[in-house]
Amino acid sequence: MARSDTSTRRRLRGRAAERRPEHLTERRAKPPIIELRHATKIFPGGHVALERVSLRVDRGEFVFLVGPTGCGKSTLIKMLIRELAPTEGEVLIAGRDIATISNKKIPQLRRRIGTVFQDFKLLDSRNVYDNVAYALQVIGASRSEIRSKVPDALRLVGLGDKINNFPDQLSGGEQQRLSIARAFVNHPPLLLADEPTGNLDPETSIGIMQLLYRINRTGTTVLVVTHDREMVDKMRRRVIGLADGRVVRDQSAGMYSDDENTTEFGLRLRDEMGLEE
Amino acid sequence: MARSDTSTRRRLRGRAAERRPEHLTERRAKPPIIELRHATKIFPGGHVALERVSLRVDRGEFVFLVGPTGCGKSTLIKMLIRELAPTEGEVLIAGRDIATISNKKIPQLRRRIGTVFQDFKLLDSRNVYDNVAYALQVIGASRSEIRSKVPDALRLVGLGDKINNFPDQLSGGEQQRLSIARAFVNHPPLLLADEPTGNLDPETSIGIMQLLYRINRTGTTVLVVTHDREMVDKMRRRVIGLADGRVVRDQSAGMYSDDENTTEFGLRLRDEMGLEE
Amino acid sequence: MSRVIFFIGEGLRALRRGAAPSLAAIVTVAITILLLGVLIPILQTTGGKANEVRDQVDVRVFLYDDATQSETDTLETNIQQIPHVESVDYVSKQQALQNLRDRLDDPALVDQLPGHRNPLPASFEIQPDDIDNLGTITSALQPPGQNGDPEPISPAIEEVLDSRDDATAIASVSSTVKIFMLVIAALLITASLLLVGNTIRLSIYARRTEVEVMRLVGATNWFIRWPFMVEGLVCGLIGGMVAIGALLLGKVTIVDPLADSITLLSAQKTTTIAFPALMLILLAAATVVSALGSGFTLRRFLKV
Amino acid sequence: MSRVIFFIGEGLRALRRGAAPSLAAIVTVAITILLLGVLIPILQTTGGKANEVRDQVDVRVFLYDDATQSETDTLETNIQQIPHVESVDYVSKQQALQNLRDRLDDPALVDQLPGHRNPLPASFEIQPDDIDNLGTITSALQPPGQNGDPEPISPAIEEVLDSRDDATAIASVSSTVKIFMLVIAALLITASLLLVGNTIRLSIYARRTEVEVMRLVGATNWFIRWPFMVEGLVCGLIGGMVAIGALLLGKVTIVDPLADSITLLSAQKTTTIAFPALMLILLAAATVVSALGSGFTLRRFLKV
Ligand SMILES: Nc1ncnc2c1ncn2[C@@H]1O[C@H](COP(=O)(O)OP(=O)(O)OP(=O)(O)O)[C@@H](O)[C@H]1O
Ligand SMILES: Nc1ncnc2c1ncn2[C@@H]1O[C@H](COP(=O)(O)OP(=O)(O)OP(=O)(O)O)[C@@H](O)[C@H]1O
Ligand SMILES: [Mg+2]
Ligand SMILES: [Mg+2]
Repeated sequence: MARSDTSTRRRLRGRAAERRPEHLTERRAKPPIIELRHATKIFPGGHVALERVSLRVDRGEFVFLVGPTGCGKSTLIKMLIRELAPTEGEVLIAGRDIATISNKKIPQLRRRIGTVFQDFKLLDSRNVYDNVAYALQVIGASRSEIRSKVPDALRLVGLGDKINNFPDQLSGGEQQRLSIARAFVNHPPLLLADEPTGNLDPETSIGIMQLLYRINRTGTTVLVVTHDREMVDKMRRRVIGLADGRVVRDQSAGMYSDDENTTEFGLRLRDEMGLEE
Repeated sequence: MARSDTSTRRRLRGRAAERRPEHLTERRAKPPIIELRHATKIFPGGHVALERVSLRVDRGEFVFLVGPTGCGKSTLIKMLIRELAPTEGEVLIAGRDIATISNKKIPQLRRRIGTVFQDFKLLDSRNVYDNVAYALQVIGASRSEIRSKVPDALRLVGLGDKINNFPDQLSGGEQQRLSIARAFVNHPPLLLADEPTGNLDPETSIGIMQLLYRINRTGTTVLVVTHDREMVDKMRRRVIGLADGRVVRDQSAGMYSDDENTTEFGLRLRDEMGLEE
Repeated sequence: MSRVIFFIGEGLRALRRGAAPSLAAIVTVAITILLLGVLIPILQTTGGKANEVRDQVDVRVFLYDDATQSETDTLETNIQQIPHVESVDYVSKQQALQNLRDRLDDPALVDQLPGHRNPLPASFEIQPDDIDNLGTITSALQPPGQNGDPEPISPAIEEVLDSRDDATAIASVSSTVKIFMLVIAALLITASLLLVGNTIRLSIYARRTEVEVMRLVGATNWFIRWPFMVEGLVCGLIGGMVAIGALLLGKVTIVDPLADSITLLSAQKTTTIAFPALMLILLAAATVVSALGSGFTLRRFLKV
Repeated sequence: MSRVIFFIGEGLRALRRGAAPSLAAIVTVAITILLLGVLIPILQTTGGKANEVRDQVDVRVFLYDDATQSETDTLETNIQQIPHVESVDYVSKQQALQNLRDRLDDPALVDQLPGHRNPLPASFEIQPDDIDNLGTITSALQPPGQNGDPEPISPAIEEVLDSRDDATAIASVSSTVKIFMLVIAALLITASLLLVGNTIRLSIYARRTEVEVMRLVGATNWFIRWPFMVEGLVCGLIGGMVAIGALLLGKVTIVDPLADSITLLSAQKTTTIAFPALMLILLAAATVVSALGSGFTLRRFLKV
């Protein structure tokens, strides 16, 4: 995976260093990047997927969202990009109630949020390269920008040699990583990942978590839905627990050093999860 | 999950008791239910997904297939139901080279193999009930049989109250369980499950594993692809490891008592994985 | 039996949900049937006209105005005995004038023949059994006399005229018109088949993943195909009925009121198929084509 | 600019892969254009015939066979001075016979007027400026005399005849034929639009999940729409060109050789659009309709 690609990693770390002060000092001054106020989602048919959920996620945070199957995690993610509208309550992104955004401006919102969908949502008629490139094309990136960023992103998720495969020529895990690459390629300020490691083996999962951690250290807020309890335990980041559509746990699990760098982080994870590097 | 449904469980266990002797005594006399002989799969484009894989799985076994992402696990599964044909070598099911089966007879083969697909492969225009019913309809089951078996299967995977939802109205985990219910509803002698717990929380995963174990105890051969190393370690069943398209490990992890019943099995798993019942 | 019910239920599933693919199939069937229902009768009428022209090839025996009744009667009997004569019609002077009047766009022209003199002679119109036997009949009416010139077989005969020269021209025109109409009809029917087939193909393509899944869970090809064929059949039936409803409406509200004033429309020849029969044929065709089309197209997606 | 290149590249993507939806669109466009290209000229010719009939409404002044040249000349001058007269044509006896011959299906009938007597009178054909002024002209030619009966303005006049009675009938027939042709043309064009729209709709439906994904990763509606419109445009262009190629082939190999023998085909009136112009119009229509159709249909799938 990314281990071989030291140049990109150095570049990312450099950025992080530049931005760090701003995001640390101003964090509390700005509105939270995600805020839910008593958000409720009742599906046609009457099923209550979310019930008066209130939560805040600040800029630069790394948050896990956990909970049993069918408890409403994906519904919450979908509400954040307005794929679904809340039946009641408000969803605010960067302080703005997204229900007030006009339909024409919704693409702008979505471009600033990278999303890893649980079912990947790849473009079947495009190959791996073009799938990732599309996320840059929609924001009007230049050809040269696309040519430099896309291969980088693909190398980071370990798909550097699958550039010409179409989605139906990829394994489940490869599709998942493609979806991840597309989500972060345009450096969005907010990254939502719905079970990004469900189809990955533990070693690759750690690589992906390490990547998400590194992205987080560049200032990006990261929200990860996962069932991987071990990973959640070991990463020592904030955990929001849902059950039956309600928030049942929200703990900013302490004792983690904010300045642990990505390599140290990866080593610790591998060590604690009993994987030899 | 299934815990509440004692009657079904008793029924299943009863069957297991009846069949047990036959399948224990005759196991070695019959040809292995799965046999690969130097099976190689090279995709158009030149990627070698499987390279001279040879393995045997006997009737009644419970086997895990593990390996890093993209190592060829799903390709192997697809070859067993002849969704893909091997480029070289042979794939035998119950002693018969499936390359010799005529196209018209392939459905017969597939009906006797229950498959949980990694991408679920649900019928989008049918609701939960009809998706499961379809697997019975193709084998020509009577309406009354369908009416009795389908709700049972759905209850066993915990979807008893989602009968009228369409696949796009289900959470990821629910879709996965629907796929599982469809795979075993017609009691096939061979069950292939490609990452059946990738989208499930640990508690539900154990429930599903418990279900697979119970199905195995009725005489069904079960092959499970998984990334859940913890589960593999704890279940103490045979593990076949793939890496880069080759078998790198095949250990019939000893020390498991063949007669552990399903409840004991579940309790032990929960206990060892640190989940309170 | 319960199989049959199952297949029918399955076939109606997409329709019950109002799924786009079945609606598209219905629309295409309805439109093509509507077009065929409008254009085929028009082509038939035109083709009928061409046939009429072909029927007009005959031998005419013009009589002197002073021919006696007995001369005329004898002549008729003689003519009837000539081989290859299919029918003989006596056309009186009045009848001849009336015919001329009928065949002119502007009948007033005939009425205005000044002084109402009738310049047209009486005649026999002889239909040959085949257009090629015109010559034989003509020679039988005027066998060569002693000096080699043709001699009429009766003194009542002023002149014998066959349309032999025109015959070839008319025969070729009428057959080109008919070929032309047949080409257009063939084009229409081919086009309809292609359009319906195309839509069916696309409508199954839109559901190819479902078909693939069915194969993978062990459905046989026919098990998958029957419901699609039932659906195709029902779509064809609905589309056909919609079209025929529109056609009947159009016939009653537009064509029938006009039929009196336009001869083209009222000239329903025996060669043209009756309207109800045509509708039935179209409905049956729509149903069969879309059912078979569905079954046939599916083959491509049943390879998994 | 690089945007435009991107959209064009994207639009051609499906075509390059030979994807079923674009092929289906091409087939439908090709077939409908082919049908229109065959049927519109036929409708135009028929409509032209109806116009011809309408032009035939006139006033005829029949002259005595013994009218002198000077009488005739004076009369012609007088007629030209009558209000509402658009044109006057002198038709001699020979001309009248020739006309009759031309208007009969079977010209031989006229040749056989026995003894080659010409029973038809010479006449003036007067075209009114409007079909409604027939009466005025007739009265001007025959003002009521002392006893109240109409008195012809010249001794050469045997009879004055206007087609006033027929006029209404002809006017109504010719306009019904034209309305009928217009109805069929409208039906054809509507049907073509529906067929193409239907196919486009289904072809986008087959790719609705892709459109949905594009929306979800932040593509604006126009960003999604442009490539589809380019694809529609190219499909329309290809389909149109295929059809026009087939039409040209058909024209050269089938219609042109027949044109000599069938007057219907050679009777290209000034009112009918020339063949190349029609082809261009059809091609443009195909292109525009499928491009706009694609853009328009997409709306339904851009709601996510
Ligand atoms: N369109 C819908 N209509 C009705 N019910 C729905 C719909 N979508 C989701 N649901 C229900 O809402 C509940 C929450 O779904 P959601 O996808 O948010 O679960 P989840 O927490 O993501 O679960 P998983 O871990 O299995 O992905 C589920 O019980 C699901 O059945
Ligand atoms: N149709 C195809 N054409 C080319 N390459 C393919 C095709 N299908 C799969 N592959 C490649 O074959 C390899 C094995 O794929 P497979 O789906 O078997 O992996 P897997 O072991 O199931 O992985 P995962 O755990 O991620 O699901 C992958 O590298 C994949 O890219
Ligand atoms: Mg989910
Ligand atoms: Mg796989």
